[in-house]
Amino acid sequence: MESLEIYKDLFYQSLRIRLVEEKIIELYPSDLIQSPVHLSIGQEAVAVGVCANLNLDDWVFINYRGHAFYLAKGGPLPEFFAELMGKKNGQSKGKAGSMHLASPKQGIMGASAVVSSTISHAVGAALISKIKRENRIFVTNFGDGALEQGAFHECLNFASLHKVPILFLCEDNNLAVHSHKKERQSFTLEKLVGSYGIPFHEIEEGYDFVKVQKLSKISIDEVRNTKKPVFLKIKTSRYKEHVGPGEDFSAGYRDKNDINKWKKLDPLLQDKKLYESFLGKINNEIENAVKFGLESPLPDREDLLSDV
Amino acid sequence: MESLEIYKDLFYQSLRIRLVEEKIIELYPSDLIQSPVHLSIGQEAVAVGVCANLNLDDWVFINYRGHAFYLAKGGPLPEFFAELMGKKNGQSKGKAGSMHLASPKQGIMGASAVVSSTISHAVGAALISKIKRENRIFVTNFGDGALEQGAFHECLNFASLHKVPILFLCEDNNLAVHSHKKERQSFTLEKLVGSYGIPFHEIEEGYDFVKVQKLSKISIDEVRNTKKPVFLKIKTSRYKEHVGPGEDFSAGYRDKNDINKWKKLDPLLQDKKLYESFLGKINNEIENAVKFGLESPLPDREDLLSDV
Amino acid sequence: MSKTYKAALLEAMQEAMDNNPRSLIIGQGVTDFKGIFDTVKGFVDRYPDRVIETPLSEDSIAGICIGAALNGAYPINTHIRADFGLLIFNQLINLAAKYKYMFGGLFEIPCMYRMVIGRSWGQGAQHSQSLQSLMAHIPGLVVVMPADPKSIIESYRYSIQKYKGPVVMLEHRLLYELNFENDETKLSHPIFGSKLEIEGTDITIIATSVMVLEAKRAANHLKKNGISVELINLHSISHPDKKIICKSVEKTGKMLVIDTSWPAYGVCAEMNRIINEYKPSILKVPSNSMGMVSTPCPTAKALEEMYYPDVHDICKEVIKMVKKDGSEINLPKKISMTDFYKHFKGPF
Amino acid sequence: MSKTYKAALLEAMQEAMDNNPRSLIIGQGVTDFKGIFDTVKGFVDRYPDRVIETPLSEDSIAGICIGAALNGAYPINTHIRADFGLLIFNQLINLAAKYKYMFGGLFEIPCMYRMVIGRSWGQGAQHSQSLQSLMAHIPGLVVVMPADPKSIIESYRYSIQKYKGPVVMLEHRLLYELNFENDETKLSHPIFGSKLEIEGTDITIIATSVMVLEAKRAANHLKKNGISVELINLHSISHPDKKIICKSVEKTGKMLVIDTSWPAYGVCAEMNRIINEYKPSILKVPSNSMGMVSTPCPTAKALEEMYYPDVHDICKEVIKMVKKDGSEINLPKKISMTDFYKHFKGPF
Ligand SMILES: Cc1ncc(C[n+]2csc(CCOP(=O)(O)OP(=O)(O)O)c2C)c(N)n1
Ligand SMILES: Cc1ncc(C[n+]2csc(CCOP(=O)(O)OP(=O)(O)O)c2C)c(N)n1
Ligand SMILES: [Mg+2]
Ligand SMILES: [Mg+2]
Repeated sequence: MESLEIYKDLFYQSLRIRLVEEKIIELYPSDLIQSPVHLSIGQEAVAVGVCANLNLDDWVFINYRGHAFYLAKGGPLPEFFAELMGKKNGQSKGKAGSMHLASPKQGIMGASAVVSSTISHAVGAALISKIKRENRIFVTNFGDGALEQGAFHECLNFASLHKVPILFLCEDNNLAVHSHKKERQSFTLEKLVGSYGIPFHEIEEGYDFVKVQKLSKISIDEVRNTKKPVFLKIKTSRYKEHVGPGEDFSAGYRDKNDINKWKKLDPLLQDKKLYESFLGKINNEIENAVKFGLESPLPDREDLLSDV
Repeated sequence: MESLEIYKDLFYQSLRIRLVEEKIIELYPSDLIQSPVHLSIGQEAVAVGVCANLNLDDWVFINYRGHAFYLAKGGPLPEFFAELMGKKNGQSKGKAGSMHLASPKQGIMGASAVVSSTISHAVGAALISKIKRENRIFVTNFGDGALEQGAFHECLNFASLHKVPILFLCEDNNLAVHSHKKERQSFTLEKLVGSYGIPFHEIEEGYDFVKVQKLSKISIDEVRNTKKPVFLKIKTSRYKEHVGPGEDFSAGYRDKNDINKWKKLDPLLQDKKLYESFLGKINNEIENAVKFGLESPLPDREDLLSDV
Repeated sequence: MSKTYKAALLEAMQEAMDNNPRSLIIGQGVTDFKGIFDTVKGFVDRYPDRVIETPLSEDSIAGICIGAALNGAYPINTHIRADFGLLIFNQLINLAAKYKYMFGGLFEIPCMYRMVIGRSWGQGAQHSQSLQSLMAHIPGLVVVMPADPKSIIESYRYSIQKYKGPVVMLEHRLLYELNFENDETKLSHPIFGSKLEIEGTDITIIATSVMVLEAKRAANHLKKNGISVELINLHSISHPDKKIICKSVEKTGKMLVIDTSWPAYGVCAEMNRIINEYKPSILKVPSNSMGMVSTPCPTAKALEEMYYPDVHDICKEVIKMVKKDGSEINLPKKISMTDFYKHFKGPF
Repeated sequence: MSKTYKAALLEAMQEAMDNNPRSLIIGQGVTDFKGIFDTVKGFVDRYPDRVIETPLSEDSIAGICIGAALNGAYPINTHIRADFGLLIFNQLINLAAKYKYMFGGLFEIPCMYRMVIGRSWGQGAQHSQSLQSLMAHIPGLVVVMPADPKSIIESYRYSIQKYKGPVVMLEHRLLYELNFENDETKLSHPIFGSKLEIEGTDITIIATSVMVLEAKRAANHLKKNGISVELINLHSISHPDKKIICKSVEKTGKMLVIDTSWPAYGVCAEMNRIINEYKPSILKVPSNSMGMVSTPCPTAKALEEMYYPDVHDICKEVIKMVKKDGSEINLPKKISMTDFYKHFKGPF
C-alpha cells in the first residue's frame, strides 16, 4: 500500500474507535450502558497500529480497557454495543460487558478485569502453539501498572525460558488509576526485560498510528522470525478519567498541559479534513450498531443459568 | 580480632552447626524427630559468615532450611532440639518443628515453608524501621528457587522504591529440590537486580566462612550506611538430599563430583586438626541439648488449643 | 443524629491515626483524591509517613503488612475489591492467620485487611465477589461484615486498639453512601458475635452485610401483613454468636439465612451446622438459604437483577415458609436494590 | 486384584497421555526421579514435549494452563501441597472458574489441578491443609476427593476425556501407598455425586478422602459391637449427591460428617444445609462434625495425634450418638493413623 493509503486506512480505523467511544459517552447518562467503561480515547493508535500487523489467527489477550483492541482486531461492532448494553445479542449475551470483551473468531481471546491476569494465558497459548509447531504469534497487551504484579515477572521468565512466540505489549500511559509510574516503579523497564534476554523496543510516538504500525511491525516480525518473546512498550496518553465517561483534570493529580501537548500531535484532532471526510460513513455504521443493540432482547433466566 | 582468631571462631560456629545436623541424622531413624528436616550441611559458612556481621537487634527472616541461620544468629540449642522433637520446652512448644524456627530475642523472626513468602515480611519490618528512624538492618534469606516467585520481584520493586534498609541474601545452591537453575531461570540475576537500582554483590567461595564474613560485611555495611537495599548472592552447596537425612547422588539428577570438588575446599572437612580440637566441647554442648529435649515433657491439649 | 456508612469508616480511620500512633494505612489509591471512597481522603497530607501508596502488588503488600506488624505497626491494608484479595490468600491464610500459632505464641500479627465486597453496578464476575466464607473457614482469622456505622466504629476501634491478630473487614459497596439513623444497640463484643436487630416470633432471618438492610425492609413490610420476623445481623462471620442464633430459631422454629455470597459452603451452610449440632428438632420447617445464584456474576443489569435476591424475593420466601398460602399478602414491588439505594449512576 | 492409590494415579496419568494427545503434565518436579510420588515418573522420557517442569511460579503456571487449554491442550497441573495452591487462587477462582460464563460460553477451559492434601508426618501448619471447601464454594469449579483407586481411574478418565471445565483433584498424602482390594462399586457419575460405601441402619457417616477409610475401620469395629453404620463417600465435594445423603439420613435419623478439614464453613456445614433444606425432622439427634481441631496444624506428633480424629475418636462419637450408654463397647486402640498406614517413617 502507498503510505498515504496506509495513513488513511489507519486514520479511519482509529477514528472509528474514537467515535464509538464518544458514542458511549453520549449514551452513558441515559443508563443504557450500566457497567463501568474504561475508555481508550487517546490510546487508539496503539491498538490500530499493532493490529495492522497481526493475522486473523494471531491471538491477542487484553484487559478491561479493551474497546480499542477489540475493534482494531476486527471484533463486530453491533455485538459490541449489544454487549455493553447488557443484551442477549451481545458477543457474550451481556454477561461480559465492557470489561470482558472477547471474540475468538477474530483472535480476541478474552479480557480480565484483574490487572496482569491474562499475561500468563497468552504465554500458555503460545507454549502450546510452539509444541504444535503452529506458525502464529500471540500478543499480550497490558498497562504500565501491570508491570508491578509478580505474575508479570513470572511470565517473562517462563516465556524466555521456553522460547515461546509472544509479544509483550505494554501500553504505557504513565498512570494506574490516579497514580503515576514514578510513585510505583523503581525499575528501568528496558534493563529489566533485558535481564531475561528478551529484546526490548519502545515507541515514543504512540499518537501516530503510522509510526506505531511501522515500528511495531519490526517487533512483530521479530517474534515471527525468532519464535521467541519480544517486548514492546508504546507510550500513550489517556484523555479521559480512569473509568467512566468524564474527564478529571480538576482532580489535580495530573496536568492538563501534558494531555494538551499530546493532543496537538494527535492526527484525529489535527487532520480535520480527513476527519470530516470519514465522519458520515463511520457514524452511519455506529448508528446501525447502536440500533442493533437497542433492538436486541434482554438475556433471560435461561441465560443466567447457562455456561457455568 | 586477629585473622587467625576470626578463622577459629567462625570455624567453631560452622562446625557446631554441622555437628548439630549430624546429630539430627543420627537421631532421625529413631523417630525422635518426626518432622521433615531440610539440612544445611555444606551451607553453614553462609549463615555463620553473614551473621558475624549482624547485631543482636538486626532481624533475619528465614525459610524452612533454617537450622544454620537459627544457630548462627544465636538461637538457643536446647530449645532447638526440644522443638525438633516436638516437645513443650521447644522454642515454639513443638508447634513449629524444623521448618518454622524462630527466636525473636536473637532477631530470628520466623521461617516459612512456603517458598519466597517471608521476603515481604522483611521488607515490611524494614519499612517501619525507616519510618521510626531506627538504626538497624534487616536480612531476608532465601534460596535460588525463591527468585522465581512473583512476590520476590514485587519486593525488589517496593524495597528500592521506598529505600528501606534490607539485605536480600540469596543462598544459591543451584538446586530447587531436584531441579537445576538452568531449567528454571532465564534471567541474569545481576542485571535483574541492577534494573531496580539495587547494588548487587556475589560471593563465589561460599565454603569459606572467613571470605563470606569479610565480603558480606561490605554489603551489610552498605545497607547500614546507605539505608537502602543491597543484594548479595552467595554460591553454596547442599551436601544432602533436599529434605531428609540422607544423600541422593544415586538418583542421578546431579553429579557427585561437583560436591566432591566443593568438599575439597570445605575447611570443616580439610582442617582436621582444628576439627578435632573443637569436637569434644561441641559434642558436649550437643549432648546436653539433646538431653534437654529428651527430658522435656510433651505439649498437651492446652498447648494444642492456645495461641490461635 | 444520622451518619453514612462511609462517614463511619472515615471516623474509624481518623481515630486509628489519632489514637494509635502505630496505625499505618497502606494500599492502592490511599493517597489519591478519591481516598478509598472518601474513607482516607486527605490523610496523606496530615500523616505523610503513615499513609502509603503502593504498587500494584497485592501479594507482597500483604506480606509487608505482616512484617510491619512484627515491627510494631498496626497496618490497615485496603483492597478496593475483595476479588483482588484472592492475590493475598497465601499471605493471609498461610502466614498471617498462622503466625502466632505456628511459632507457639512467639509473635503476634495485629493488622487489618479492609476489602470492599459486593455488587454496585454492572461489575461482572471479577468485581463483585463476597469471599467471606473462604476466610471464615480458616482458624486464626477474624472476619467481620459490619452492616451499619455503629458496628464500624465499635469494631474498628476494638480491632485497632485491642485485638492482637489479623482482622478482615468486609465493607459492602452498596452501603457506603447510605445514611443510617443513630442506633442505640451495642455489640456485646465488637469483633466477635452477632446482633439481634429485630425481635419477632414467626421466623428467624440471619443476614450478613447489606442483606441485613434488605431483611429489615422485608421485616417492615411483613409486619404490616401480620408476620413477625426476628432478625439477626451475623456481624462476625468467623465468630458468630451461636447462643442468640439457637435461641431465636428455638423460639420461631424457622430459619432463613440471607448472605451476600453463594449458599453452598457459605454462611448459609454454617448456620445450619450450628443449629443441627445444637438441636435439629427446633426447626419446624425446612430451612432456607438466599444468596447469589450459583453462577459467576453476570454483567448485564437484567441478569444482575435476577442474580441478587432483594426485598421482594425475601418476602416471597418468608411467606412461603410461614404460611402455606400467602396469596392474600401483597409483595413489595421488585425494585432494583441499586436503584433503591440510588447512588449507582456513576461508573464504579 | 489389588492396587495402590498411587498406582491408580499413575494409570490415570498414563491413560491421559496415551488416549488424549492434548494432555500436558505441568508442574514442579514432574520431570524428576520422584515424579510426583511416582505418579508421572519417567513420563518425560516418553513424552518429552508434553511433560513440563516449571519454575517456582505457581500463579503464572496456573494461568499458563488456562492459555494452554484455550489453545486445545488438556493441562494437568500438579501441586505437591494444596497449601501452595493458595498462590493460584486468583487464576483458579477469578479466571478458570469464570472463563466460560463470563464470556457467555465463547470459551471452555478443560483442565485439571491436582493437589496433594493432608497430613503425612509432622508437616505443620503450611504443608497439611485441606482447602476443598474454599474451592467448592465457587461456581464453575468441580472439586473431587477420590478415596480409592477405582474412583481415581473413573473420575480422572471422565475429566480428561469428557468434561470441558476446570476440575480440582485433591489427593490425600496418606492414601498414596495404600493397597486397596478391587472394588466392584461404580460411581453413577465419575466427577459428580457421591457413593454409598456401606449400607447400615443406625447412623449415617458422611466422609471425605482418607476419612472414608477411617470411617470404614470404625464401621467394622462398630458392627462387631452391634452398631450398623451407613457410610457415604462424598467424593465430589462441589457436587455431592443430595439424594443419597438425604435418603440415608432419613433412614438412620443420625448424621456424623467427617472431613479432612475444619468443620466451620466446610463440608460438615454444607451437609447440614443439605439436610435442613430437605427436611430437618429426619435428624433424630443433633448432628455431629469431626475434622481438624479449629487451630492451625501443629508440627509436634503428640499434638498432631490430638489434632486429627481417627478410628478411636469416630467410634467414641458414634457410640455417644447411637446409644446413651456405650460403656459396654470397647473402643479400638488409639493408634496413630500415620503409624497404622505405616508408610511415614520418611521425611516427607
Ligand atoms: C490485581 C488488581 N489490583 C487492582 C486493581 C484495580 N485497578 C483496576 S485498573 C488499575 C490500574 C491499572 O493500570 P495500568 O495497568 O497502567 O492500566 P491502565 O488502566 O492505565 O490502562 C487498578 C489498580 C485490579 N483491577 N486488579
Ligand atoms: C510456593 C512453594 N512452592 C513449592 C514449594 C515446594 N518446595 C519446597 S522447597 C522447594 C525448593 C526451593 O528451592 P530454593 O529456593 O533454591 O531453596 P533450597 O531448598 O535450595 O534451599 C520447593 C519447590 C514450596 N515450599 N512453596
Ligand atoms: Mg496505565
Ligand atoms: Mg536452592
